[in-house]
Amino acid sequence: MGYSAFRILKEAITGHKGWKPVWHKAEPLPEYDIVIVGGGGHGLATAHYLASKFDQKRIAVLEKGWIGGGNVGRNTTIIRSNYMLHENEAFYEFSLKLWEGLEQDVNYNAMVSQRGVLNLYHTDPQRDAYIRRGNAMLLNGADAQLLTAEGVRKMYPFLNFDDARFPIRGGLLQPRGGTVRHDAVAWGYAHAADKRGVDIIENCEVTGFDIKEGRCHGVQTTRGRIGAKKVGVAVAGNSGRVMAMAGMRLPIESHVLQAFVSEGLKPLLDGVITYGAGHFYVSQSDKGGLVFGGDIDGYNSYAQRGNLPVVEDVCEGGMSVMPMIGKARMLRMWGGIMDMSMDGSPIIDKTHIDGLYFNGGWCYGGFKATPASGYSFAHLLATDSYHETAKAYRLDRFARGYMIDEKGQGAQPNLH
Amino acid sequence: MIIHHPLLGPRDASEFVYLGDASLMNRPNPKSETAADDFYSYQYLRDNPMGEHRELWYHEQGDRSWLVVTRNTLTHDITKVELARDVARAQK
Amino acid sequence: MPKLSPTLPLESFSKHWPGLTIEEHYIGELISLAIAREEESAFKTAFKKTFGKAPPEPSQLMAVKGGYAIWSSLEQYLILLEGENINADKDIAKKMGPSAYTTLQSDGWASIDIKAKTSKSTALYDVLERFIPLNLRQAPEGFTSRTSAHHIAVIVIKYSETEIQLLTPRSSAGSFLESLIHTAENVLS
Amino acid sequence: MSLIDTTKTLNFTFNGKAYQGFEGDTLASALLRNKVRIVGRSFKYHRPRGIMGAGSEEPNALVEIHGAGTCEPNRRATTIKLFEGLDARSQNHMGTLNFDALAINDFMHPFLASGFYYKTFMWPKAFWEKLYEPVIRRAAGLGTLSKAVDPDSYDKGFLHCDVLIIGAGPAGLQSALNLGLGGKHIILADDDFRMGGRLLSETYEIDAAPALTWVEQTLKTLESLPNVRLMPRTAIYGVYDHGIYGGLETTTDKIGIAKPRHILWRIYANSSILAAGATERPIAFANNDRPGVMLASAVRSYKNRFGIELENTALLTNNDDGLRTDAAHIFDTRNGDYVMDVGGRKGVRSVTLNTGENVAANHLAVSGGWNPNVHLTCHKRGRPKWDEALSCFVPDTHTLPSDMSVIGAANGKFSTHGAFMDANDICEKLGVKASELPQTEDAPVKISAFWHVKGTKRAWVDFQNDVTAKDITLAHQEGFSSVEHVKRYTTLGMATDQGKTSNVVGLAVLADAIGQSIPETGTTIFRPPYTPVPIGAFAGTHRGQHFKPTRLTPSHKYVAENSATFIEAGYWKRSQWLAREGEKGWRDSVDREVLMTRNSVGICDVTTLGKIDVQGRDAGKFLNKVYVNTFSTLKVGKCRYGLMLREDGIAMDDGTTARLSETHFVMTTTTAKAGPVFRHLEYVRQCLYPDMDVHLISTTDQWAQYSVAGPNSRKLLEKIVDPKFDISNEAFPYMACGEITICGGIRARLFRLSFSGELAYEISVPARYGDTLIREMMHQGEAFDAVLYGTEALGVMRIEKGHAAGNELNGTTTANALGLGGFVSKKKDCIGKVLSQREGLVSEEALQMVGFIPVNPKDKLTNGAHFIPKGTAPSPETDHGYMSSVAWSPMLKTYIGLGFLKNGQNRLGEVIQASHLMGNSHVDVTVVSPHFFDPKGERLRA
Repeated sequence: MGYSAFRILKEAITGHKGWKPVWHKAEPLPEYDIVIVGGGGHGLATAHYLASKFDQKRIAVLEKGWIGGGNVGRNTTIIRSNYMLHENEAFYEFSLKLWEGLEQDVNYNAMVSQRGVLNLYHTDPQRDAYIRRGNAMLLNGADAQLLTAEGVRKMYPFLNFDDARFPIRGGLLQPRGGTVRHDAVAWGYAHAADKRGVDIIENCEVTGFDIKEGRCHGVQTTRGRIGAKKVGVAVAGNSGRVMAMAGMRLPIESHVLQAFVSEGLKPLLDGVITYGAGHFYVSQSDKGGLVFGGDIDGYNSYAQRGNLPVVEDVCEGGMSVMPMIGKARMLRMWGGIMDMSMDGSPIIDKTHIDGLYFNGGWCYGGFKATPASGYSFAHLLATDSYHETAKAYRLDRFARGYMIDEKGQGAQPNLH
Repeated sequence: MIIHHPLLGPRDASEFVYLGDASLMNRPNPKSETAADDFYSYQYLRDNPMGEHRELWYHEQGDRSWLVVTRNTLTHDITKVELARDVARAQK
Repeated sequence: MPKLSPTLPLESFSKHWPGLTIEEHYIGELISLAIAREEESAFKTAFKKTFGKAPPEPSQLMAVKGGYAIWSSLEQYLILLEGENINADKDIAKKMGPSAYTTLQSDGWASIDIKAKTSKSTALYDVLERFIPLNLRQAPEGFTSRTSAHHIAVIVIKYSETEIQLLTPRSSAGSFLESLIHTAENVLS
Repeated sequence: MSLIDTTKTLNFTFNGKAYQGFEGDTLASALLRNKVRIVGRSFKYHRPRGIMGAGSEEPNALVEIHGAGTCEPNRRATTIKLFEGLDARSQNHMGTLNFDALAINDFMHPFLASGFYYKTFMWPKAFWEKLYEPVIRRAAGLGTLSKAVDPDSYDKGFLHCDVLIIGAGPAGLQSALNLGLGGKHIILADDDFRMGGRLLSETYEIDAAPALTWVEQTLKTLESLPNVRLMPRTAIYGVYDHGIYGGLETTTDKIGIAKPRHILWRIYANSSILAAGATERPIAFANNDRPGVMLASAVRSYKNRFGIELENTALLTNNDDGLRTDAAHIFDTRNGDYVMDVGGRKGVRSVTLNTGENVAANHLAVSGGWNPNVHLTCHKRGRPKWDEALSCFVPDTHTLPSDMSVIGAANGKFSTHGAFMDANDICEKLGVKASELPQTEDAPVKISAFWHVKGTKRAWVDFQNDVTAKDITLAHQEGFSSVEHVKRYTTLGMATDQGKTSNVVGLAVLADAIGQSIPETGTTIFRPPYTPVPIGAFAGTHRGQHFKPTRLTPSHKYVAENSATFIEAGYWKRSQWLAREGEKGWRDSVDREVLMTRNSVGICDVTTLGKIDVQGRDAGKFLNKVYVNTFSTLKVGKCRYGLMLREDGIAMDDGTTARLSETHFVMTTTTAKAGPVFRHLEYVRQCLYPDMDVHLISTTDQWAQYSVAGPNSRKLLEKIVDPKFDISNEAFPYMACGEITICGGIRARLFRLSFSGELAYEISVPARYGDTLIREMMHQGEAFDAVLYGTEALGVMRIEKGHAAGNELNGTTTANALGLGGFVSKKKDCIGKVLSQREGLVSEEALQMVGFIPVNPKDKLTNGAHFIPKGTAPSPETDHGYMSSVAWSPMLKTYIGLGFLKNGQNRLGEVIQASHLMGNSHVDVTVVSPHFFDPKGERLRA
């Protein structure tokens, strides 16, 4: 019997004895058909879709720590599909549609809440860039509206319209954008994959690949060798370290992105707001905390913690765009390891080593991509062909000159 | 973070701007036959190590010098700071 | 015949508190000198001839003939000359010869003087510790350095325990002064 | 010496009811003195909450402070220093504090076990956003954030010291004394408004006198030392890299005062001593959350520090320290006594023991042992280790930051003597002679761990987030067995007290459920900040107009006098247009500015463009490396347009460079790219070609520069330029430059440059003359009806000429795309040359810049529209490019646009659809050359 209100009633009456583990602690088998390296959102989603949409069997997900301990547990929970380039927008709109059906697909409430994402603009060039982006969104079947300053004021009257160094001149709104309870995404996919026989193996760190004559036959781990016909690596910030074990250098740098949450507050902010003249974006969680962030620290780091200048820069942006926020108190700061790519867009591709596939380069946009990344990586692993919406995410695009550069910042990861 | 500038002593890292891996100092020879591949890996591929990393910082709010900083990307400990110009001249 | 007249960046601003004065300081002329490649010794002798001393070390203000000299960057110095002379850089260039490249910078900077009444009053450092990230309280006399304050570039010169000069780019000098006065009000009033 | 001044009464209100306290009271002590028992409601079950602690560990007494038309939520009553007129109110209840409608959740608790919301609310799908979530969100949160602008001011500061001592209890004071007398520059910070730490709340003696006497003397000595800085009410909230610490000073709790409420200190310390003491922990037993159940140390604090006798107190303890508490009844777990239940919904009335005995009591003091405050040792991923004998986590020297040492209770040395010993040891290590050891108590730690009484009723672990022992065991049952999983699934330790009283007890309950020891189960680590920090404090003065600095052009005052409308260009303010009497909209002003300039003469301030002095024997060679075209061949007295690429072959910036002498070039960059280009040039100079003789210095602010454009521009300038300089077309042709003098010998520079496409010059003078020059030129220009024109008119004219600007140089366009392929020198290498030849950048299908004119001249063009071939439905596959710049051309009486079209150069004359789907407008446009106006450039060569 799945999770539902009736199940809660039944268990409540019988003293909660009937609840089973959300996912089982599997022991590693010597051999699988497909091994996914990385028990974060993307790895678990890949396993779920491999089993549920591509009818694959004998799948294992290897996680070096505890599932959901990486970026899926450390982000600011925003989902949206408001990209300018078709190579991205098609993929992220596909992801948003998967989000909309997630609870029913995995029978776990990740609280997908679509209350709108509003990108503020402050100059004519910014407005024009958002018009170009909004039109690209509509071309891909997403929803987009251009609001004037008055339109923004109606939605969020507490924004700074009177005393702004960079006045709010309007905003691009995606009503279907919103937030999702991030932890529940990892647990939900784990729960559904587990139900279809996927082995979820925690505390099992990959320490090397078994590669002979250009083909990958499995991995070495802290819990012994595990054979596999195909190995899919989805380890986000650790991409560089893991693929180095296969002798590969990637167009990726690992950077720290800090995120912040305030003490719990009565509801005052419905959707997600991003500030166009400073590094600040914010939403309010269902528990009442303001979840906000800004830019990456800017230097390579695996430390999962950042430094003060960014904290102050984010709060300066927050105070400038919504001056009521001064009295909210910051409760917790943490950091994730962002796999920043050379054009700000991801890579979902085979490698020159047969049987070894790579998924990474998500910068700080990985959370919203979780379902589509899982689905298209499963498609590639199962069929050896690219999913329609992810065909541009090739590893060799940089050599061929087909960069997918939303911000136009070029080959400098910390500017994306 | 604090970077010990060779000539100016300890300075808050917020005076600096980070570029990336110091391998960017080794610009390939544009005339070699393998120039296209050399420039591709020079511009796009990175070691991206977890551990010691030689990287380029620019002292924008100070003396506008470029520095090669040897820093651990896990602990952030900085073990060496050199003037990029001196490193570049030594490499020539 | 049309006539032009110069204006000061901060229009001779001046404000006084019991223990402290903040006022615009007429900067005189600022010239940037750069050493031509591989002509360090020629430059040093020309510098000694022109200013009476060898070029200064980093972070150390040096009094020279006609004003002061500061090390500003690798192979670059900033000369502060008293008096007004729109062609000061050309005159210096003639004296220094081919070993130096000169650039007129007087109009690029505004200068603000902060003076404490007595060395006992801590007002000077109580204000600056809320404005400049450097350790000016324990810095020696003659200490100079470039950093940023409130997102604006600033060259700090500690002339004495009771007088500190701040040089800041002309275009944002008004913004800089406003922030400095606001901080001083917070600390002193 | 009493810590409360009973001669100074302070009036305050709580939920509108008037009370009185004394100077030296906290809101909590004042409420207890006035016998107020219920102060708040818990987050999930909305059960009544009373004061439990006496410091920042307080999980329950969260109030709102109201004042100056706004309110401050989630303030701990235990850390509010009472002030006259304080208006405090309880929060998080629907209805009154005593009759909270949401208390119904307490009766529904069987259905609200932790994580229940993950397992329901999934059917029917639409109900989540329509019904379930709105109900959950309305009930969520704690205090109310006023939507009014925060009236308080905040400031920031920077401090430097040899040693930062964190915590001014016995250990902190003693090490400050040693180091201070030893001449070290030290800072002693404590988050309480009085220094003394535990000594303020206990009845210890030091050197045979009350401990407070020693505290008083020590503080007097420290205040006399210039190298010591005492910082009360300053919480060290974070430890960052390389000896940087974050401190938050609170000047007052009163809202809306003139001076800053908080100062955010960035402290640079060569080393730090953590002497932050310890926090007592509770024990989990049934209904242990009733108002009146308190930490034993807090009961002693309210008695010894604030002089409040809590009547009829019972004590539950598992250690000797708890026994210091005066109590009518004592239950010691080591003797087998423990509490099974607590009676009294709105406050403790009775206690039920395991013997079944029922004891009447109004307060229950609980001591489950002490947790050293190791939080700051974890901020750089340090992990504390379990000490079985002390039954607590202590700092692990292996994972401590190298420049931090921990002493006193924070290091597990719980006696006052132990604290003094630690302080003296550390000072010796720091090379300072320790002063002689004061005589004081050295009570050993006698404790036997007792965490949790198992039973059917709920036993609270996290009092604020309502996490009970059952929630933790259920989480384990559902497979959440790692500490991090339990925290996220149950929200243990994620409330505003950050788990100070709940983390270790929760870990013990989890360890018991798994059947492992505590160290095997895991360690709890802490993230900054140690205590919550107002976001306003992190912003300091950078808000409103002071968010970023403002850069003004030399002509700012003058154009403001001429009613300029300003636009932001980076940090600069530039005039966008300058309206005149009777002009209704901005289009009227802009059309006039364009027509007057094209027909006579217009003046525009272009100072904001980046100006870089490039000097040296190898300056020409250097410019060859950064520009696609060649500059070493440029003659002295000439300018040349240059296109700069990034190493990936994409256009980075463009601008003209003038050669003033053999070794002196002046480069111009766009306003937005001035900083990045200078940084890039220094990288190329220092890191790639360190042997070149070339030197760079920014001169943007040094020179005021004005564009004087239009057929009469030469006539106007001839009134300004000193006669000995011939600026006729023959003597000073297009792209000439030179040093001249104006207005009787004033030094200046002149360039024959034209962005507008008109006959135009750019004249620059040292910025001191900037204001007076534009006034003089406009005065001389009256004869020609000279106009001031802004960025909007400049935009129209450059689009009419087909010049690429910021919208086109958007970081994704190549030289070919911009129609500048011809500029790229074939002979020499430059930054970006090799990678610009990649397949994707030179393919036929690549985007190329072309011009667009609406087929119907009345149609309006929209920037950001996408080009869709006629007769095909708009889709990603049929998207052939986008519009990048649009303007109404007063010269051609139609809208004109620049944009990028696949294979654009070969599609001139084609009619295509410009689709602005968001505005559902689809305009037919003809693809034309981007050079709409004076394509051969006859005007600028006049």
